Amino acid sequence: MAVMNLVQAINSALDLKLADDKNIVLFGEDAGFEGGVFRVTDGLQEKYGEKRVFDTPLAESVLIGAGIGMAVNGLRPICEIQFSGFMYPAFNQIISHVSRMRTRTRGMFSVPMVIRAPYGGGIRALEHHSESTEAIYGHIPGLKVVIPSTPYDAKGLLISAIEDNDPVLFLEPKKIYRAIKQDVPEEIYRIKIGKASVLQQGEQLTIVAYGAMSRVVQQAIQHAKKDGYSIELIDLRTIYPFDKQTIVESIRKTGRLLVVHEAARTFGVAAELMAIANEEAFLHLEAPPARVTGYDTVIPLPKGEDFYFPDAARVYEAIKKTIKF
Amino acid sequence: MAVMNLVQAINSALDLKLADDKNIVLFGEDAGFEGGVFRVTDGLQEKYGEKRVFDTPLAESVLIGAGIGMAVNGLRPICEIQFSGFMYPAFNQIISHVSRMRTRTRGMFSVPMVIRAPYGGGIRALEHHSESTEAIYGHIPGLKVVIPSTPYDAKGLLISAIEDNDPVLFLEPKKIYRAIKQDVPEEIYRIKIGKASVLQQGEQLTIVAYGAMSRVVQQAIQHAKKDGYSIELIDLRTIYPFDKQTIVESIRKTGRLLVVHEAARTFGVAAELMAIANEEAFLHLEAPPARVTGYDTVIPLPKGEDFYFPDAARVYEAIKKTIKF
Amino acid sequence: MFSTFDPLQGKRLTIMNESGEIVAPEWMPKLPDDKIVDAYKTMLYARIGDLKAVSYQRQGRLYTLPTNIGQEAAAVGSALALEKTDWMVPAYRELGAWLVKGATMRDYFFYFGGSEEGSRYPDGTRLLPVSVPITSQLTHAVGIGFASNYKGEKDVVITYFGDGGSSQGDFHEALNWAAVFSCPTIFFCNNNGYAISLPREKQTKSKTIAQKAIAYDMPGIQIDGNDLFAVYRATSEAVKYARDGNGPVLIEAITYRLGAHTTSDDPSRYRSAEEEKEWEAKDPLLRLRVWLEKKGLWDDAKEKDYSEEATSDIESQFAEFEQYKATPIEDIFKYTFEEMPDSLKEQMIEVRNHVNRMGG
Amino acid sequence: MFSTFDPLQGKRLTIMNESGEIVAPEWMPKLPDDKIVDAYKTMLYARIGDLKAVSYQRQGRLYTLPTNIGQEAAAVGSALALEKTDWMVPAYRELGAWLVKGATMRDYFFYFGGSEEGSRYPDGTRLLPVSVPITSQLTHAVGIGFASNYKGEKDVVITYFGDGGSSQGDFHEALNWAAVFSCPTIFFCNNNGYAISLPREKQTKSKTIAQKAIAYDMPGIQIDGNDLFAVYRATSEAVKYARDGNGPVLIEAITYRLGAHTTSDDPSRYRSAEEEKEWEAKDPLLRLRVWLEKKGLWDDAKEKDYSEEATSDIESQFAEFEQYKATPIEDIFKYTFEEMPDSLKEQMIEVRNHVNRMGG
Ligand SMILES: Cc1ncc(C[n+]2csc(CCOP(=O)(O)OP(=O)(O)O)c2C)c(N)n1
Ligand SMILES: Cc1ncc(C[n+]2csc(CCOP(=O)(O)OP(=O)(O)O)c2C)c(N)n1
Ligand SMILES: [Mg+2]
Ligand SMILES: [Mg+2]
Repeated sequence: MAVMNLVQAINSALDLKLADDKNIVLFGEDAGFEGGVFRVTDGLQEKYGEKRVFDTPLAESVLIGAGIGMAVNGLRPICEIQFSGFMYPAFNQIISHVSRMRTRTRGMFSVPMVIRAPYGGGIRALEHHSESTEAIYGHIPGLKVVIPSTPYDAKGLLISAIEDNDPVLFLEPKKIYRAIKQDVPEEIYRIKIGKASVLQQGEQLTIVAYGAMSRVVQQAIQHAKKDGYSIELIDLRTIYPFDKQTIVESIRKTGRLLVVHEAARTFGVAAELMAIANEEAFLHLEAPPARVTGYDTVIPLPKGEDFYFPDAARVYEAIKKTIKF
Repeated sequence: MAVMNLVQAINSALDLKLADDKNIVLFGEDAGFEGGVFRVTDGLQEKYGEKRVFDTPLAESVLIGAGIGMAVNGLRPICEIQFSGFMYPAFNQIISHVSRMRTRTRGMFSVPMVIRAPYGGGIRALEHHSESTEAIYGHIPGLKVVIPSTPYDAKGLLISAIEDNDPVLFLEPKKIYRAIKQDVPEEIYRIKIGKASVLQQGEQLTIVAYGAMSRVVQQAIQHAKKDGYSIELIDLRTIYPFDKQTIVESIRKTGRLLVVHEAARTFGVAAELMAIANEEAFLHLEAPPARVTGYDTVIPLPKGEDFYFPDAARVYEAIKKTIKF
Repeated sequence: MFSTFDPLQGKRLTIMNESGEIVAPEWMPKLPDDKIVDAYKTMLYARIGDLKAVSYQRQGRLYTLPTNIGQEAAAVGSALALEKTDWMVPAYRELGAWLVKGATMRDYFFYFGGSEEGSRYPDGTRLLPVSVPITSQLTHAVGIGFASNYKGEKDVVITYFGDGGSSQGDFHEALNWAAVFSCPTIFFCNNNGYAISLPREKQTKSKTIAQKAIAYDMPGIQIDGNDLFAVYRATSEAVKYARDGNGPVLIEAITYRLGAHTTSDDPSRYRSAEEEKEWEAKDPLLRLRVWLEKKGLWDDAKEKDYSEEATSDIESQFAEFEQYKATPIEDIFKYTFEEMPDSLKEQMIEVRNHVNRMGG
Repeated sequence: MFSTFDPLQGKRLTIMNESGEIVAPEWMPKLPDDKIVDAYKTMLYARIGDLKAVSYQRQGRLYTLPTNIGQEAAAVGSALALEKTDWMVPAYRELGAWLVKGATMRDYFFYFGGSEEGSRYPDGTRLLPVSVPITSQLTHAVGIGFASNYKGEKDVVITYFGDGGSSQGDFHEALNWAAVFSCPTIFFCNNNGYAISLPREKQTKSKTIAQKAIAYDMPGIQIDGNDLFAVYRATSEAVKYARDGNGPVLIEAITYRLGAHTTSDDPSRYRSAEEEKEWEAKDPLLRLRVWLEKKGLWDDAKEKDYSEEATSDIESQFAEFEQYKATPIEDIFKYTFEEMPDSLKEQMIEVRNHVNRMGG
């Protein structure tokens, strides 16, 4: 065990897997020599050489597209996109090829690729540096989407993602890159993609959150506890394929659902989970499934972002409203 | 009045607006000389000249990106993307610029652009020619998304889209391009973006559909009527910003909601409408809001597509299930 | 060779002219006669296959498909320059090349007949499936080449695209990457003069597509794409160049599709009958046949025999395809991921139940 | 000029060398002395503004921002070649150019201080906002030029990007479009040797970025980007060329950022102190100052006076910015569309109510 933050845990996963499988290559803009703008890949080029850990020209479409070719020809590419807001130039490659190669060729070719990118807001960043468009990727058949919220989960999920024979989009909540420290095993371990984690047990309300919002919700819950509320918190961990069973069981128990995400509201992840609550637990519902989210506006620059991203107070309001319904 | 199919109605809207406003330019791959691969822009280059109606090189990102520049410099571009499945190379331009220019510049610059593209499946087409990813675009703040389902609506909505000072993605259900004929006024008229249309009044169930699915649902409803069911059918027309009020009022009346779309299920449009039903009409719900949709797989090639796209029988099953709940 | 045929100087490699005469003997590839006869046979086979496919499509037995007629020399000649372990990353209009690489008309019929089975080529074919989003496949070819270098293997990659495809951003990104990382990738442009209706002159302002190689400091050459010998020779040089570790090459083959863009297209809307006539005279099969006949390697009887043999072979493959009625429901779901997640299992059961209810 | 300085032959335009000597008098632009003094002042102003911004950022009073130091000649010289009605489409590292075009340090502070107000330039500035997604803005410049042609106006457009940006697909698509439609667009590449940590040599294999123009049959020229005269002259020629209806031009200005990529970056990780030293000697301000002093147009006293004047002007603009505490809630919503849809109205009220409840 070692105390690690999210950056260190991710670095450790990459390090161990690079050591483990010589077909793994890791690349991205400034991901090699520089070790990434967030230093997530720090030291890896030094350790594994420029052949396996390298910088690419500034061109995201070929970054992912070349990764597809590498995968087809036997490598296991880990592609870093510097910020998730810069993944869009590669969108065609992701939706048209990364996610379809296996189906298209009836399993002849697959794309065991991990696309890593820091995502989400709250760090007082420049425009396009706070994006949270996981619902878009979750809607793409053939793509798995994972968002860890703790160092422990990050490492275990990333190792699973790297070992997965299908493409996994691994979105790293950059706001909490260094915010949480945790005891994390130094060796390889795995967390199953598609399994949520129940962070707190409770009776009156099920909250589902992920990424940086997990912490925000935890703060709100602490507050709510003092007021005597009993809340179950599920960290989603995998956006697609998400863990319907765990969520539905919890809703059946608590009768209430609140989903929290920082992404824009309409057509966001929360809507789907609310729909699932209806389809699978309608008769158990004691209050309307609810959501606390970002708004349907462009994410404001720093002087406005505090109004945009859900905070503990907003979550707490929603907790009360849903429980008191 | 003249009898028009969808293609003719769209052509008529383009024709009238080109005549009306000399700042309008129309362009796309094969959209000029050839009149489009579906002949939607037939005759327009002949009538308005190569300067205003023209072909572009095969490059969607600059097709949209150049449109942004034109808009900023006073033109009103109508961009045709040959199939909605080929819009993805322009995704970065759409999500990063088209939809953000007004907010970014606090209204100094805006992008009064229409992006037209045939979308949807059911025409036994090649790969990537059956895409239905409207939920992805609907999730982009700053972008309006419109899908007509009749010639009359298509013309009125397209004219509104062209006159809108904000970007509108106008998705044309290609399966019904020539399937429906209708009396359509020959002159300019407008249908408000953001207003749904109630195609049928009913008491027991609200169905929301759009695009080619509106017809499929109508078939199912005819069947259901014979069995004595009373169903209200709302054609959504605008995906974003959608007409919450009309939908919610209807659900409050009928107590039941069924959403039908051909796009993949998870994180699709239906989820959002189901969420809205919860948020706005929870106490009126007599059955769980439900959906009939495409599946979370790549859209199959023609030999498999009949299993994928909702048909009247599937809708009818869902009608019965929801009403009998 | 690449320095001799400088595209900026208007140079283009032609070895055999339209009349089947060898006009540049110094570049004539050293191909044994039987290989050349085989090449001609493959071109003829591809042509018959293409015409058959178009006619099946007209009968409603296949769906929309692109036509290949007129581009057989570029397809077959380039593919013949590869070794079996080399890779091929196609666009959608290189039937002759796929056949050389190991795909069959059966695959072709399945694919354009609407079944993904058509992209599951025989094991180890090292042929990627059709890529519909224009030019996106070039990046895959770069990655395959990268992996080949990485593993210390000597396999090269060829990838195809059209004149229209040269305008896409992926063209630029792929060529740049390939050059930066010295990927053994041959970018083979089938410049057939049109992107659907858009003539080449309106696609890009540069006089050649070959000269775009200069932007990446890689060799670029323009060749007569209807001359099997020029195609074979230039591609062989490029293959050798790439295999020797020198990096990528861009080849622009000047050719023409004698047919429509796809079976949904009517080329008479955008090009003249005279132009088509002109190009019919440049038919790649015609000129090779003249050459073969002069050498005594081919004659009318052989043409007739082989055409019949090819036709019946193709017909029997089509018959095999026509047994296939619909995609099994399971197949729609099971290749989405290696392991089917619960959500897909549930959806699959939903479809099955529905079909069962309908008595399907 | 463009044919004289053929990038393939390794030609590069320098008019004034690092010692402030005119080495190519035949290309010396005919600029009146006072204009040159003004240009120097603007460069100095931009430098002081940049250094101020960086120091405010260090104090936590601004957010992450790119540095401009070292690139002032390229920015100011190119912008000075424009008329007032011409358009400018920036990337994010051309402070000097924006100032010439009509933006202010106040705008700069607002933008990098976290408010969209910083992109609302004075009316009619014809300056587009900062474009963060690399190279995407080139396509906008093409469209602006297209519209200019369409309307029969004579305005040209300049757009900026970096050496790194030249690898993006949008570079290719934009240049190709501009050439095909003869858009009056000047593509100005600030080749500062690095894309964050990636050195130019690893970005692309071509010896120059200028030569990439050949792919589009447009003129391409490499110039000394730290030489105000070369920058001004080359851009003026390009502006004239474009304004005369000849279409686009690509300019590659060789320069260097003496500072970090952004305030979050540490360049010592990826480049040597010697290299930085070398480039400090090539400082665009230094050499112009030497030239001005030799001509008796500038001296220490003037430097001091103007620096003080600029500093206090910049400080007062910063003070104005610092009055701005937070974005009004309404502003977050109201510019999403021309008319606010109900959904946004509801959400706006939700935020307001929440803030009110919190007593904010
Ligand atoms: C990204 C993308 N945009 C548009 C299309 C539609 N489309 C299919 S083929 C074609 C023309 C291609 O021309 P070219 O590259 O010259 O190849 P050719 O068909 O002539 O072989 C177009 C526009 C597509 N398949 N993909
Ligand atoms: C599409 C995209 N990818 C990545 C980034 C992150 N990024 C910001 S600046 C930069 C380097 C740009 O280098 P260059 O074009 O040479 O310009 P310079 O910063 O040197 O002026 C990168 C990779 C981005 N902003 N946009
Ligand atoms: Mg072509
Ligand atoms: Mg740079």
